[in-house]
Amino acid sequence: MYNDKESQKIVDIIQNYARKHSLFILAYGTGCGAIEIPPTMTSRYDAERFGIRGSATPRQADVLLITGYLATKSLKRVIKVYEQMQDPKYVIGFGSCTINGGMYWDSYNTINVLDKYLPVDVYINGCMPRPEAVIAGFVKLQKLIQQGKADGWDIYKKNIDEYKANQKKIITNWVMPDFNF
Amino acid sequence: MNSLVLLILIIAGGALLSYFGHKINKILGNITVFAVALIIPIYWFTQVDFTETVSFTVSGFHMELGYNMYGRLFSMIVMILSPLALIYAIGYMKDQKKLATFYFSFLFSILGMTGILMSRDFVSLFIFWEIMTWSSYLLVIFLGKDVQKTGIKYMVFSAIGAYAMLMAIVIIYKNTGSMMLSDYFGSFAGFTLQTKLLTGILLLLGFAVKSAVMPFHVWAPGAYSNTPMAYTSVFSGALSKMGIYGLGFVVVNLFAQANLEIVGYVLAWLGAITAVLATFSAVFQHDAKKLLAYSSIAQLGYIVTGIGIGTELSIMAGLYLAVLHAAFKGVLFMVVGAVERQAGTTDMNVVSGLVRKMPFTFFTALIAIIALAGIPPLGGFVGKWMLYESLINNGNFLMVIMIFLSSTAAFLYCFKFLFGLFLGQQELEFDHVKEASPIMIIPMLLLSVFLLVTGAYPGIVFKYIAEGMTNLGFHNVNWQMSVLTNAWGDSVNVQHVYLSVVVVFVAFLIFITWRGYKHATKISTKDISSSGEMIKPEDNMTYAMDFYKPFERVLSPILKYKINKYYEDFGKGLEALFDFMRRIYTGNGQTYAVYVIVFLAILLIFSKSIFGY
Amino acid sequence: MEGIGYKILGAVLTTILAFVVGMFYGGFSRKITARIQNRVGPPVWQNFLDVLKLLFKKTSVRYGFMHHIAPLWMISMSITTLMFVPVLNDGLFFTNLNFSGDIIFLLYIMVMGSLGMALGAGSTGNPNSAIGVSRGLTQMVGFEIPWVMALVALMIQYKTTSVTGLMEVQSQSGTWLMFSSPFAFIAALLAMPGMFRYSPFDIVGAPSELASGPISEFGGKYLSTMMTSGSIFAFVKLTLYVDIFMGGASNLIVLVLKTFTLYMYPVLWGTVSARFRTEQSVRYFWGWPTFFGFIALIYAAF
Amino acid sequence: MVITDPVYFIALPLLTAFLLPLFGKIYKPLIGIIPGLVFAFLAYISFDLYLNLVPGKPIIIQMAGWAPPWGINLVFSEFSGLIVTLITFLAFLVWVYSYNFKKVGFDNSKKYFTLLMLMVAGSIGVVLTGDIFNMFVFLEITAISSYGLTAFYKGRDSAEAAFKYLLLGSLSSTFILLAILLLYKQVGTLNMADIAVKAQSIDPKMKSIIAILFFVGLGIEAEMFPMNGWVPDAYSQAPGPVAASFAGMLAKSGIYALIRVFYTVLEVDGVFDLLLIMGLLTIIFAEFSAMRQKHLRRMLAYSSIGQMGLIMVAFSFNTKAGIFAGLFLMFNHAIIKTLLFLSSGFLTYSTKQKKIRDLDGFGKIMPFTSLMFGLGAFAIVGLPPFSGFWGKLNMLVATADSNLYFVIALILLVAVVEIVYYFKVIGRLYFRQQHKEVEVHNPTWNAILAMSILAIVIIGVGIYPDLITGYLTKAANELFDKAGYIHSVLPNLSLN
Repeated sequence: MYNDKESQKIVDIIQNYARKHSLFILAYGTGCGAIEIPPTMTSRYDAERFGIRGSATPRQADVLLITGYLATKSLKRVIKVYEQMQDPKYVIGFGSCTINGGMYWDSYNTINVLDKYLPVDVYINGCMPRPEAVIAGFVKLQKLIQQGKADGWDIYKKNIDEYKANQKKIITNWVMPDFNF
Repeated sequence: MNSLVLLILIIAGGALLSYFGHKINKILGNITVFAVALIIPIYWFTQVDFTETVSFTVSGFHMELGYNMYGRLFSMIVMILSPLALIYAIGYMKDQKKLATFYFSFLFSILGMTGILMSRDFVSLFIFWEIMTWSSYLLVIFLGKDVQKTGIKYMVFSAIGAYAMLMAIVIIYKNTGSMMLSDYFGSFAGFTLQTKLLTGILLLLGFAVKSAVMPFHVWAPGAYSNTPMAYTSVFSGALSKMGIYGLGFVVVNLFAQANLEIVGYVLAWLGAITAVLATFSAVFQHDAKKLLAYSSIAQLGYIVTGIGIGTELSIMAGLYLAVLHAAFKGVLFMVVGAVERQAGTTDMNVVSGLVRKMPFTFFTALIAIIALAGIPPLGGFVGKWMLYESLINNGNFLMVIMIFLSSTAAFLYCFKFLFGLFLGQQELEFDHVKEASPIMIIPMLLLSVFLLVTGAYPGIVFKYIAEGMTNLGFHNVNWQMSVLTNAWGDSVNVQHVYLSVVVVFVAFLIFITWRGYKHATKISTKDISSSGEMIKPEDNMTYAMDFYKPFERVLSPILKYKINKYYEDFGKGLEALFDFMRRIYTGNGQTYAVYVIVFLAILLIFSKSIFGY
Repeated sequence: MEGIGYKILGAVLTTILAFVVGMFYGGFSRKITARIQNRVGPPVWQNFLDVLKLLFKKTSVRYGFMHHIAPLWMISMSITTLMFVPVLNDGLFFTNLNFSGDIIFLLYIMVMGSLGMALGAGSTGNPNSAIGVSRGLTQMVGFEIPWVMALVALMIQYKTTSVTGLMEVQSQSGTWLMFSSPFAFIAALLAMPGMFRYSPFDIVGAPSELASGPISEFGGKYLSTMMTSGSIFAFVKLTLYVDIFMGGASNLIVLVLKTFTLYMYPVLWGTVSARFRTEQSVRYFWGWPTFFGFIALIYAAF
Repeated sequence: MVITDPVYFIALPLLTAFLLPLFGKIYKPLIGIIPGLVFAFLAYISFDLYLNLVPGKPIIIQMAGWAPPWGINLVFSEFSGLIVTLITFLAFLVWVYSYNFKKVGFDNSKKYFTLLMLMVAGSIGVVLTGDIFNMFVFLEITAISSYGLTAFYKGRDSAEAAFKYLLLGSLSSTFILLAILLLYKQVGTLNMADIAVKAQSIDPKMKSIIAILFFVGLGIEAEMFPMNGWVPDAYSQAPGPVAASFAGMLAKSGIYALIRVFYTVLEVDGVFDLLLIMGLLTIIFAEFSAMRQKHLRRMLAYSSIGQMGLIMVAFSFNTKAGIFAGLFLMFNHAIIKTLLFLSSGFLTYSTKQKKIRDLDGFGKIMPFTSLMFGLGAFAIVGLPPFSGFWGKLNMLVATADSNLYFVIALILLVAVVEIVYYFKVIGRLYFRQQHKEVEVHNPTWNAILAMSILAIVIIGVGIYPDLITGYLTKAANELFDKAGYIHSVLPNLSLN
């Protein structure tokens, strides 16, 4: 029964349903977008009704929320946090800065395209995106999970050499622990 | 030849052989010690006849040696723990010097303890008591740390205790004309109240000092932590039980039968207070040795409470705890010794993360700590349960609360001990640490196995306790192999507990996680969620300093008062007094001549009141 | 042989019941908190989803054997504790393996699970975990005192040390102990929030300071096992309170009603209060709760 | 051996003492050898005599053929014989020890052995004599030779110590002489037994004055508080073996004289109460002062005073058990203190006044000497299985017999103090790192021999005290039996 394709499908459906409705987010809040997280979570917009809930440490989290621009210095931290998260894990790029650098597009110390360094599943546009937009982004992510398309973690694993090369290009003093899972 | 005399001769001969063996050659000495460590228990368990007695008269005092069942119970502690500690010592003391002295004193203290437990008269009791005291003193100052302070403190308190006992002994001799313990017990009821209290309390004082009851405990932390750990396991495990042994028969055979239970009650209260205060002190120690030393005091407090209450269940609890305490404190001091030897320090602020390096040591420590904390399903719980139930049955509700406070606070230091030494960050400076040698591990493992077994079958200990308690006047003690029952008929079947814990645990272990364990990667403790902070291998991330600061803040009103300080002030005052008295010897010849003349004059003036004319 | 079969079946059923009820209580508490904060809140079965999701997560790192077995330790201790608490007054399935549910024994075995978690947390080496554990143990010293005082008062008053004995006392007299021994009940009730670790006593987890404290390095299956264990344990504690003070329950519906009522008390208190510091928490427990404990003891003794 | 005459005990050493310089003229090493032979001979005959003593029949020698009460007589009884045996034994050991004790200024052994011989002769004389004036004479001989021995090193400190001793010693002689004069005036005889018989007739007022004079005079010799100011200086300034013989012989003869006078010669009410009080004061002041000493030898000296106080207390009970305990304590004190002083002689060899602080780590560089010192310390504080324990136990039992519980408590409290200062030294010897380079003077073979013998005695008696308790009991009986003494000295006297 275990190797049966049909039953595997059922397990997948259950799996994806559970994953979809229980998203523990870890907000990487260095950018200005972090200010939009509290209203999203609290009474006005109440993201918890979708099963979205903050988590304190990367080990417990499902979603890494990059809220805004990433300086080259903080990229290193983000990568470490991402790698500490357990599979499956998703990344949401938050705001224009993560898409193309936004207003910092020509800054010497920020990265422009987050997707080169981490596999982003969902981008939320705006500068800054309002909570409605954020929730829309989450719902989009839930849809992707339901369809089994939110497989950034798998892509990252498969293309690890490419990602690492990109990361090392930016981070000159590379003292990271080895990628261990 | 009489087997008891032969036992004493074997131990004394073993001491001398080890001494000379180590004087000649280290290897020869170690072989001798190992052989002695095997021969003594084997001889004791197979050859010693417990019904035999031997008596002789020395200097006009009739002396008699012979076991009773109560002494045999304590002898078992000595005879099991001490050889294991001796074997452990072979590994532990490998790099030390003066081994000849060490093993000589070690075996002589075993001799002292063995002798105490087979003495049937006060003179031999006192002789062996003193032998035990001075041999342990030599070991307390063996490492040369804090010789003046710790060593003298230990010796002074021991001497006060021993001399209190001696005073009691001579007063007893005066009143009964015999040095036999049985004569004293027999004629106790006929004494005046004053003599009863005087002799009994002086004897209690002597025993209480060794069992570190509250106002007399100040020697213990230093002495326990300064002694080489191989001996401390005996020191705390077996030697302190000699005090308990004495307290047992004094409280039960004398005071309880003379309708003076109040003395036992006061003693029980002292034990409870000791337990609480010592636990609070243990929580704030950062040296693992000191922590264990205070913990020993606290544990002895429970035992004293159990003995002091004096009901069947409570005495059983006290004696059971005494046996268990010997086992788990034996293991724990050995563990600390292993850590000290392998890692070089036992300061919990410094050392950490040894679980990855010393898994066996950690395992034994874990077992011992669970037993110490009294958490089911291990044997420690049985003793705790009996103690609580006996206190509750007696209606000593405040004492229950005290004991409970103490044993809840004990979780704090239990965790700190495990966390400080073994868990936590693995730092680079302890990368070189290796597991201790098998000769140190095996004694620890053996004692741990004992602790595991008593969790399900405490009856193997109860059997001997019940036999021992016949000498305290409790015949037909009610015990079962694994069912505990209190005076109200409520019972716990520890075997069921054990089984259900094991079954559930193993079920989950096998069916859920063993695949996960294999698939998971073991990672370094530097790879923790640190809010993105990059931790380099050489960064020290150990969190141990002021581990229980909030608790310290809670207790700050109490912690101000340190009994040690009062003693030290008293000692300083005495020294000042001595200095003042010394000045009477001015060193001036004329003054001395004046003294003589003045003395003569005084005598002449007061001759009428002195001589009558 | 038949008896043992029934017992094992009963044990499994009880465990499932405890899990389900505990999980739903967790969901209700989240929902209620949300409603109080004028939110919609998650569905009441949200906790099941969380546990399920965590179970499906990969768990690819461990810090050592201790870290690995800590969740197992916790859950096996929770289940063992459950085995020794009488769930219903009588009946075939839900009396469990208890030999009478000795109170001292329960007090001690309830600690064992926390010890497992503490060891696992310690072995991860995360300083936050260690701080959390040290806070948790300190707080335990606080709330155990009034709680034990209340229990000792009952034990001395009714001359029994078993939970079933106390339940019998209640069924015979017809009054619950919370009415016949009010001071003990007050002391126990005041000590109760410490056990459930809702605000203001949530100093162990303290997400914003300690990054969820002891469990900060546990993810995936580990965390799911811990959550399961936590919900079973919550049920155990509630049942114990109901058994001792509220006369137990003769059927499951009554049991659920009573436990839920009791459970609302720490939850509701938690929604409206801010977090204590550790020493404040201990001082609180050693204040009024202990005072009532004393009164209970005196009331029981005389 | 045919010689059974106790007169040799006095005559032989006296003679040798004066002939010693002549022997030196003949052949130098004879100075060292002759005293040894003499001491060995004395020890031998004392053992021989003592072991063959018939109970109740002391050997009584009448000097120059005059029968007592007119002539001078020597009494070798169970009591005096025991002390004499002890003294000769110790004297022999001291000789063995000091045979080639090469400390600076010690090679001039002519004076040393002469004075030592004189001191031994005097001490024995004090113990043996049955004549009170003769006792005074011997006390003087002892005292004068001791002054010389104290000042042996010729330094400023030694001279000062000797002078203090001389000052108090002359006071002592004055008082004793005065007492004897008054006594003679009252009873017209100097024989102790005779005085004892006639003492009832003395005017009580006069009797108490005589008793006081004796008490003070002999108290100085017996190191009683507050008249023991000379002791610490003398013990610490004299050479090691001399200090040992002070403790072993001089103090013993002093206490012997004291108890002989008050037990046998003069029966005065209240003197034993006074002795008890003064003994307790002696213990307390001495032990407390010892606690604060920085010099090893001074510490030992104070400890010695304390032991003497203990002996006084034991004798003050005026019971047989008390006398027995006192004798046991005397025996212990003689043996153990001798061992301590002998071993401290080597511990403090290189400097004149070795501080205790400087002894750190000596256990390693001087193992044998330290071991002996440690053994002595263990024994003197009364730890089993050494001989000191049995003395203390018997002492306490005797105290309890006299219902003096507070005295027990006091003695034991002081014993705690004693333990503290002795164990401080042991701790330093063995368990401290050496912090100062010192010249090591390991003991010579003869010193090792002397100390080993003492150690064996200590351990032997400690393990099996019945080796000596029989003799002590007999001696106690003899001292307690006043009438028996009188009867054996004056067989023709009819007591009414």
